[in-house]
Amino acid sequence: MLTSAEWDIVALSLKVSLVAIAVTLPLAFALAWLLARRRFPGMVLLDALVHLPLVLPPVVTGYLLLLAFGPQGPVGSIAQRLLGIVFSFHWTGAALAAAVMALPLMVRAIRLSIDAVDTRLESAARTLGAGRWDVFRRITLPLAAPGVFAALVLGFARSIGEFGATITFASNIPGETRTLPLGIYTALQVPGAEGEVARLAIISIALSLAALVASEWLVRRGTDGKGRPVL
Amino acid sequence: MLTSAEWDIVALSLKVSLVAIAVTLPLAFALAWLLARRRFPGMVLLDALVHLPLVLPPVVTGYLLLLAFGPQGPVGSIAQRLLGIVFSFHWTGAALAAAVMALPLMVRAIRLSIDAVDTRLESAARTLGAGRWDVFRRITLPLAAPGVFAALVLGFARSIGEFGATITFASNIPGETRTLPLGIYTALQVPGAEGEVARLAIISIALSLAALVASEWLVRRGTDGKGRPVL
Amino acid sequence: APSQEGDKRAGPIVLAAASMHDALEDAADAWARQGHARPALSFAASSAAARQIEAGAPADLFVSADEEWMDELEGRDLLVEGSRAVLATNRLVLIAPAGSNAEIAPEPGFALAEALEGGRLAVAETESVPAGRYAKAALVDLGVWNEVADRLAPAENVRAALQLVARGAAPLGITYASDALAAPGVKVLGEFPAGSHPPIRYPLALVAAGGHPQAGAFRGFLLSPQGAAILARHGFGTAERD
Amino acid sequence: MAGAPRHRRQGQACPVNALAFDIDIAVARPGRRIEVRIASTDSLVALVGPSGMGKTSVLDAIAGLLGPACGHIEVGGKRLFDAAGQVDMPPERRGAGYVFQDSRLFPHLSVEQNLAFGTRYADGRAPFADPAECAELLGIGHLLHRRPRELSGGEIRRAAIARALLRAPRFLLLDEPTASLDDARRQDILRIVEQIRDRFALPILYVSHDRSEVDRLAGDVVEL
Amino acid sequence: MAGAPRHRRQGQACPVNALAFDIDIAVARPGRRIEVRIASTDSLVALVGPSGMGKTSVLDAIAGLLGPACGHIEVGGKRLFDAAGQVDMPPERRGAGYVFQDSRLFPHLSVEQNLAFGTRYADGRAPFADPAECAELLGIGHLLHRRPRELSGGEIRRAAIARALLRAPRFLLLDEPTASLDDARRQDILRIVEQIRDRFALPILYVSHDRSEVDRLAGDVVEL
Ligand SMILES: Nc1ncnc2c1ncn2[C@@H]1O[C@H](COP(=O)(O)OP(=O)(O)OP(=O)(O)O)[C@@H](O)[C@H]1O
Ligand SMILES: Nc1ncnc2c1ncn2[C@@H]1O[C@H](COP(=O)(O)OP(=O)(O)OP(=O)(O)O)[C@@H](O)[C@H]1O
Ligand code: MOO
Ligand SMILES: [Mg+2]
Ligand SMILES: [Mg+2]
Repeated sequence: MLTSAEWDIVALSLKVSLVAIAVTLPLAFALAWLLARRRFPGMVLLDALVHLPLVLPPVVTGYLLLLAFGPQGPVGSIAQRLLGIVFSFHWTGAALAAAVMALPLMVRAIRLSIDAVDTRLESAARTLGAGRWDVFRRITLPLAAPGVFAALVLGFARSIGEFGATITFASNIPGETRTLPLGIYTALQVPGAEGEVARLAIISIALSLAALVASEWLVRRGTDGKGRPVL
Repeated sequence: MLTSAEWDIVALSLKVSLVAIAVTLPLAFALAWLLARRRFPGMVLLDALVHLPLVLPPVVTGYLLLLAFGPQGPVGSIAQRLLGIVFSFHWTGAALAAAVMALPLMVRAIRLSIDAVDTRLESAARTLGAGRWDVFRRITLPLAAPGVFAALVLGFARSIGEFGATITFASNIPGETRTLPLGIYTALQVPGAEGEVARLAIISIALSLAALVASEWLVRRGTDGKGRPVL
Repeated sequence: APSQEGDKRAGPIVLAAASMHDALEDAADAWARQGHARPALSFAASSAAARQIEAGAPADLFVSADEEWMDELEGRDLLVEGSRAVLATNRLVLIAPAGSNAEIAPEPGFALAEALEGGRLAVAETESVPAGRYAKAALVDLGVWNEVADRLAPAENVRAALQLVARGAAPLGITYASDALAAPGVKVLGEFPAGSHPPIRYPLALVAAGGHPQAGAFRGFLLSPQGAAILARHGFGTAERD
Repeated sequence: MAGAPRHRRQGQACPVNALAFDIDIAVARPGRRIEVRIASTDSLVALVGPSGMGKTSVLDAIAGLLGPACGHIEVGGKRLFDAAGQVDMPPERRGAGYVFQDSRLFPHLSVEQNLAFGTRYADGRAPFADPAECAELLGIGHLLHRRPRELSGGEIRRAAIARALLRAPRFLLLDEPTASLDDARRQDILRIVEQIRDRFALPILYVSHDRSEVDRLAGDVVEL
Repeated sequence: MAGAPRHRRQGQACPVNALAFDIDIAVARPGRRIEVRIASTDSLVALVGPSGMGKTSVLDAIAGLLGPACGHIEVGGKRLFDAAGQVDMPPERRGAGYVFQDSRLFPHLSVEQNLAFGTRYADGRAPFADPAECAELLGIGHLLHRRPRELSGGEIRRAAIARALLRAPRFLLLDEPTASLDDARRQDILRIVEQIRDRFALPILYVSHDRSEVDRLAGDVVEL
């Protein structure tokens, strides 16, 4: 059905997207919690910073990533020296770009759910002996589960579709950074390659449909069907 | 501070984004309500369709828009004949592209909030004499306000940043469809225009920061500060 | 044009390859100074513009970076017959970051792989983007393609490839001479031999769906000696015109 | 378990169509089937029974929030539900003044807006009192601009009662209205209920665990 | 309004450090300042007063959920709060077994999980009963796998009581625990409270509007 080159693209896209949202999820939750529950100076600035990748054209985000995480960028050079992580022209760069683009969506979704958590339940948990961390883990987090599920769906879909930041920051290297959108873009440049474009687009759609169905299933298992979490 | 050409771009971007989210909001709410509250055949398909612009690379979305809403597309030709609306090379095309890209984000945010609405309150309103529509208007909608605010912020930010679908569908016409991201793209083509790129990027950031601050202010006025609506 | 929404957008609509930005903006200014309505210049990838024309968008003039897309449109009778011409030509150059001390020039069998020193060679995408296809052809012709095929950093377009070099992400890159000319942060190491790749031509043509009364005149202006002078200032050649 | 009238206060033989309540339904709940039969000419009927037996479920069914498996519901001579005759009036047209066991004040509205919520749907029926008067009577006049979250348990209860009364109901469903109220307040509310019973002859279904309340108010007592 | 003990049942003169409750605080609420003084050797003290006077606010302050403006709180010889001495123990270390007026069961947990929630924080204190036994005693043994949303009002109440008891509390705060319970259930619960009072000498603060309950249970009665 798929050619082996297409399989490679699919596998790479999945790897990049899954790593991106797995790494982003805890950060997104922490940011959402901070923004929902704390009042601190610079809060609006942090909020704006999180939203930045949504507002800027992806190509600019990619360019800024290049400046910061490129081999000569302040973060990139440190990451390479201390952690041995290279972003340029590497699938980790594609994952970083996808993560940055998915972050604002994930933060918003989780924040909405945290805002909806009844703080009286958290108080009740504390009188029962649960410290702040336990309250978070046993009450806040599970009650915010609908937001987490939404964040996963949005983040995954956004990662699967991310193009501009990836190609600008991590380039379009087959097997490394040529994810589905980059493959589609490459095909789109050529007259008459609509067939290839359609194949890859259908794969994208199928992937995200699978993710949607899986998430609806998870949500239904994880909630009573009305968005109220059971776990 | 800004040149007059830059002002034009800003004004156009604002017009395009505001029209896009204003038109999309009711549709997004209706879709979110359907997906949250109804079980119907084809529900997963509708859900997937709404998410499509998130999953597909924007360029592909733009291409599909071109096929459907272009002068010879099935929808585009009808819209032109019956309503006199032209999308090609026209700011309405940019607004349509922005709307389509913002839709999935807006639907998700609103859906999260509708899911969190306590249906027992809706029942109570009905025993008090409110029909389905009044319950919706007086209970469901205001209780879902946090999601609506989040939808507006996400939608506006996404619209302000939309690039790929716009340039593919509506082209890059100064004064008509050259929004901020397209302006940035155009400047990026000019050697040594990093200054111009930076200026336009900073305007984008400032706009979204203003939108964020405005929305936080609205949310604070519209809720008790904990995301619980007061209106 | 059926729906020019007239008034506000008085000039013809020109869809042009993004790499022609500076030259065409200058030309449009010059044209406007002669008392004409300034054309509306829309810059995008040639493929995006061509697809819009295919979809029936009422553009007046198309300037492509790529003869393939012009052929495609011509084959579909979307162009005004007889209006196709070569507007400009370009050359391919090897570039490095401004501070680089690399000394290597493109010639048959040149030591490109060694010169990369483990880094990657920034090019436009070699299968789809015109500049990348020319680069690949040249590298194949010079006999070094096999050594560098898996050492490429393919970018979305020529400008992005240029940025990769300017930002030091790639030690070397291949771009058009017109791009490298004005770009800060990069230097030209050498030009690719003209015979090493197919001639680089930027064709233009009137679009059938258009029909702006000034479109033909602006086309003529671009092809005139005055237009050629402007193109030359931006690093394009015009010699190869018929 | 069908509840039969235990004792009557104003019991006389009446024509069937003068019944305040004519209810005979079965409601299904997980692991339990709740059957109840109420046929009473008394306008105030008490519904009593151990916790979890189905009192609230019966009220929900009469209000139209829970579909009975079978049977019929007629209150004040009006057919609200009839499994046989395919009658199933939507909740908003039944005209119930329902004081929920869990109050269900609208969190996004002030107390005042909560009280006023049902007024516009009165269909020309006059409410028993004007809102300000009713709020004073229930001792929540000083709380009108607060939100439900800023109320004490008993204040919430009283606001819920006021909201149900002010909608100009055709009948009342009171699910432990005096729960979490002090004695003085409780007496106030019992007095109000008595007045409505006597002056307006409104059918009232009253759920309570307090024997003395039931004895004082009810004509018929139905035990689940 | 400072409440003074009204009558005592087992009242003897005691050294100060044997006080079950030594509380003297003022709590600010919008438009109202709630002042209360409780100094009692009786392990069960009833807190009574009209609706909205501040009973729940006092319990919240003792549980550590509401900061008093001044004063001190000592329960069972343990200083929980002292404005002067800068003591303000966090709620989770106070060891309260708090039955909230609004129950506050965790909606995402089954009844069983709700009951077990506090057990792990018992710090070696033994609970009064094992969970299954306690659930049976309160008549909710058959509901252990339900979610709170699928319970009746009285069932929710009983689950909330069980949850507070099973956390092996150092003291109990009971805010109208018998509200919305039938007489038989109410007697069960009063009996349990009596047993805990007598057998474990646990300090218990009991809010109720029911005079007979208060008379039966309480040593000291504090009126707000
Ligand atoms: N939403 C629900 N889903 C499933 N079961 C429910 C639900 N609500 C109540 N039940 C069950 O239905 C039965 C009847 O409940 P109902 O609330 O009608 O009792 P009740 O007589 O009002 O009790 P109480 O005096 O405790 O309020 C109980 O066994 C209860 O567990
Ligand atoms: N969250 C809150 N925000 C503001 N005011 C509140 C809040 N909770 C209670 N109040 C007010 O504080 C006062 C005391 O309330 P509290 O709940 O302590 O009373 P209570 O004695 O427990 O009453 P009840 O018997 O009705 O439960 C009341 O006037 C109430 O309106
Ligand atoms: O003009 Mo291009 O299509 O960016 O190389
Ligand atoms: Mg009940
Ligand atoms: Mg209280």
